[in-house]
Amino acid sequence: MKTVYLDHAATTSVRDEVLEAMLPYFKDSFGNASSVHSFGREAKKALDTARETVAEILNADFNEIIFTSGGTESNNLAIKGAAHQYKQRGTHLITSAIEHPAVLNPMKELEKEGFTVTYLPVNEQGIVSVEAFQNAVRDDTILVSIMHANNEIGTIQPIAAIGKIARERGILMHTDAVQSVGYLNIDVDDLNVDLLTLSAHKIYGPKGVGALYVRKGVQLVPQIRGGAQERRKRAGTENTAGIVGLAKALELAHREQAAVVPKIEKLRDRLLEGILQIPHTRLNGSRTERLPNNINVCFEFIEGESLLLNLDLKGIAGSSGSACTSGSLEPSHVLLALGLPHEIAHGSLRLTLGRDNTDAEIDYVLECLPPIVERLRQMSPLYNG
Amino acid sequence: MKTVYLDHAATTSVRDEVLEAMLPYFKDSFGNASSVHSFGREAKKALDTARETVAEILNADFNEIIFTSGGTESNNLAIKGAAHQYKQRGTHLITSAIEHPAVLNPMKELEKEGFTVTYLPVNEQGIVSVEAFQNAVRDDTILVSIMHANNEIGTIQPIAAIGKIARERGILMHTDAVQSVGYLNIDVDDLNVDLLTLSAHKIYGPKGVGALYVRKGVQLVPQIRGGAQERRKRAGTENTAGIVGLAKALELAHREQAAVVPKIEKLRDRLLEGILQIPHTRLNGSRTERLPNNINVCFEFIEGESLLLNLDLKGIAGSSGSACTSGSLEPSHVLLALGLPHEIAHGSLRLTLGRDNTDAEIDYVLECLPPIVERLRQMSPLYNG
Amino acid sequence: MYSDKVMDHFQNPRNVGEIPDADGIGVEGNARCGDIMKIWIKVEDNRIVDVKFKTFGCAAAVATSSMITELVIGKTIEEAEKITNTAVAEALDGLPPVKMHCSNLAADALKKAIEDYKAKH
Amino acid sequence: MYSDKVMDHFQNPRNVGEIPDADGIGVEGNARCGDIMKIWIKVEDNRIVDVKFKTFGCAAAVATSSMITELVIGKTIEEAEKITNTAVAEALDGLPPVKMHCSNLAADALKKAIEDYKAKH
Ligand SMILES: Cc1ncc(COP(=O)(O)O)c(C=O)c1O
Ligand SMILES: Cc1ncc(COP(=O)(O)O)c(C=O)c1O
Repeated sequence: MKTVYLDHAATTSVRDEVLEAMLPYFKDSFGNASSVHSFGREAKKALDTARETVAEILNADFNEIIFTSGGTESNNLAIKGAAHQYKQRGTHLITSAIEHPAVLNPMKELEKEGFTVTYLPVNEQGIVSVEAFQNAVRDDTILVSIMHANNEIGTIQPIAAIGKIARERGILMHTDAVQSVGYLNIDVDDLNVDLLTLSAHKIYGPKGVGALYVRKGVQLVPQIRGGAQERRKRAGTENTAGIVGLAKALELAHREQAAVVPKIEKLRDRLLEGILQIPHTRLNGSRTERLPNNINVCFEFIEGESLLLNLDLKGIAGSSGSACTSGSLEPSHVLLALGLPHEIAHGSLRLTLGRDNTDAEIDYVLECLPPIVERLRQMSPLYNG
Repeated sequence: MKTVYLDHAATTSVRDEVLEAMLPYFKDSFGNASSVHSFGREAKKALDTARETVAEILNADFNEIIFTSGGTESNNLAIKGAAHQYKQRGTHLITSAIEHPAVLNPMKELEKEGFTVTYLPVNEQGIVSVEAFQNAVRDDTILVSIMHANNEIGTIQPIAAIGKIARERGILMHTDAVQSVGYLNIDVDDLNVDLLTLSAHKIYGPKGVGALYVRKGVQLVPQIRGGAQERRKRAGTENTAGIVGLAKALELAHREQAAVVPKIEKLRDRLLEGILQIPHTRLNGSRTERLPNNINVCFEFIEGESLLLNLDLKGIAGSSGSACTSGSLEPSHVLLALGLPHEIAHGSLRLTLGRDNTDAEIDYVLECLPPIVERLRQMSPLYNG
Repeated sequence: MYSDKVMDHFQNPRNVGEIPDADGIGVEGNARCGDIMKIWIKVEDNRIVDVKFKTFGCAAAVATSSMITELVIGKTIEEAEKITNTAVAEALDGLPPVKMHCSNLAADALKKAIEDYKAKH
Repeated sequence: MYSDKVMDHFQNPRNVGEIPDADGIGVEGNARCGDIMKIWIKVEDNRIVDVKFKTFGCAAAVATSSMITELVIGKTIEEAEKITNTAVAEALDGLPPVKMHCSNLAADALKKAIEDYKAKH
């Protein structure tokens, strides 16, 4: 069956060039980077090169890059690590209502420990207000974590402006840039951030590997303890192949960004236009302050999982903020934060494009989607069309 | 140059069969296991199969296996997760003086938080005494963590006996089995353990992936928070390829154990005998209660890193408990726990064999090693030979 | 994730629609939670001779809705009242644990339709 | 990890040995810490004409020992006294940060040998 993968925000396939870069580190150069002998030194060199590559792209220093097991761990390390490190200075944290669970759940854990967390709301466009942030800042605020771009609705947050204020107020600034890499500028100086999270598998790298940028001078309480790896900030034998893959994926994403993004954006725009022809359909999140590969719409009167499975039967892979797809009983907290009623939030569809999608695929989706929506609506007790 | 890899306790190369099993999950079946569509379901199925394999080999249930980013994370999750979960019941923990840093450092962190930790000593053979454990147990003891086999000296600990007492006293029992897998029986019921740590890269699997067995009914406070993966015990997009690799590596190690281990042990014995011909050389740790692939000796009057580098120049890869190789100023805590004086501990050499080592390689090492030791001794101000 | 039977009923739901002159109508669930089922029954001589449904919900909700219409047709009111959620789930060769709550919908909606029928007759 | 120069001096250490009729002997470090250097100097007309060492320690310790013997030979006592640890490390094209403490050994041992020489003469 024809398959059309439109779930690049969930994960991507590993690119040939990335896998090729990784392969030597499984069998030939398999040493433990902590070992003194040649096998170990070879692994260490690969780590050093990868770290240099990542640092350069982020406009950071070699020593400011920590490799982790993914975006989730990077967020946990940044947030819990900084909160625990600087709790003498204050116990107030700021984040937004639309963060990924990998930010929200560490925040909730810290609340249980006695920290106070302000969850900034977003406007109906899905954007955090710089002013709201400024008003939320207290004397005991030690850390703010706002994502660079949202994973569900693709909205881009004013990180540089928030970071500037944070710096002036002596507050550490973290951003989860998992979704923006390859699409937006991730220069840590331009963004005014002290901590920045990356994940390889969203940019055609392998799953299970990520990075955390930690600005020089910022201390973090390690979350995983053991050996002296990663400058004692993250213990465990380094995943050499994965780290090499992360660096390669980042390098390619960065190098090709200018060429690939306009192509993706054009396809996305055409797909979005077509979808919005379907009646009772609305775009979630800002039309302009938005990742160029993201579509997130609500089809009234229908439920997301049913829609996804029907699309899946046509070979089309998307995602939904429906409760039924999240393992919880609530629909997406991001859609609710936009002010959408529950029943509409259940009917959301996210389609996220990637570098290999084609015009023909977009045609195919635009051919399949409207009849599916219509059929589900005909089955829906809410629809009187 | 001829190379002889004798550092299998540090890490192993990924076996062909393992890499082959992993490859489909980088590019073709690359989906996110949480996704509803076919790409996601394919990944989920791979995870399920891997989990089933691991569970079966440990004599555990499917739902008792949690995948992590490695042995270090598994240990952190087991120890900090259980301590935090059950701290109302008591705050006393028991471990041994010869644990891996991935156990000792979480323990030290817990001490700072107010837990009390008893570090059981070992006898001069490097074995924890069951009686000493029994005497250390208090009414407020909630968790004991003793490694199955030591990573430096290969000594095998009486886990089943300790676990039996722990169970009678209502104390949770964790064992770090990273080094024993493929060599010893790791049936969790035979071992009487509630928590057991595995790491893939020590058994010809990939780095950056591990597992934790968690007995049914045992709760753990998650250490990495975010999505609902791994039954909410460990968040983060699952490293499908890595997990498939772990399962394959474990399956092969388990299946071939009976055939491969005697072969390795025979080579090890011959190498050990040859090494002990060198004067002023002693074996560290029990000769009998020992992993069949481990040699750990001290050459008096010489320092370990110099020895390692000289061996490395001959293509021979080993490791040492010398301070200079650990990034700390102290020699191995394991060798010191045996009662060795510092100066002797600095002169240790660990050689750990693997499935591909040959008789010819052993000959080569036995040819190279004695003159190196002699040369270093001639340079040593401590030696009056 | 879903059994073949669930997928079959999801893809080809039986008895979708409305019965304009229904003898009983039941609604269960609410849109807030993402699942609503509405069921129409036609009763003759104490026997359910026709049944239709409309469902807003996930594949499990659609499949249980469809399955219960198959189970109920031709049954007496007393027999129909005895259909449990578990029976519906079993008839579908089981549901994923997280979806078990969706199977509550169908039997409960049917009960309400029967109550409605009884109240009117 | 180590520079080529360190590895060269480690593999082919210069001036290993003892001087039986040395004019000064210095020892620095201790076995507990894993590094000991012992150095013998022969002095003629206030000039170091021969030097030998023995070292128990890591590659950095061996290389700094070897290097300092090269640096010191032919120097006057006053010149030799001025050799710093940093100078030894620099002559080796640097040492890894964790190994910098090993380079302290050589210059300190040399100083002790010179003191010993001075005390005796
Ligand atoms: C915004 C964002 N943050 C964090 C993560 C977590 O990253 P990982 O899956 O590598 O743990 C994701 C994706 O899952 C994400 O989209
Ligand atoms: C006994 C033991 N425990 C834990 C670990 C840590 O495992 P990993 O390197 O997968 O984090 C190792 C090896 O490094 C080990 O030998």
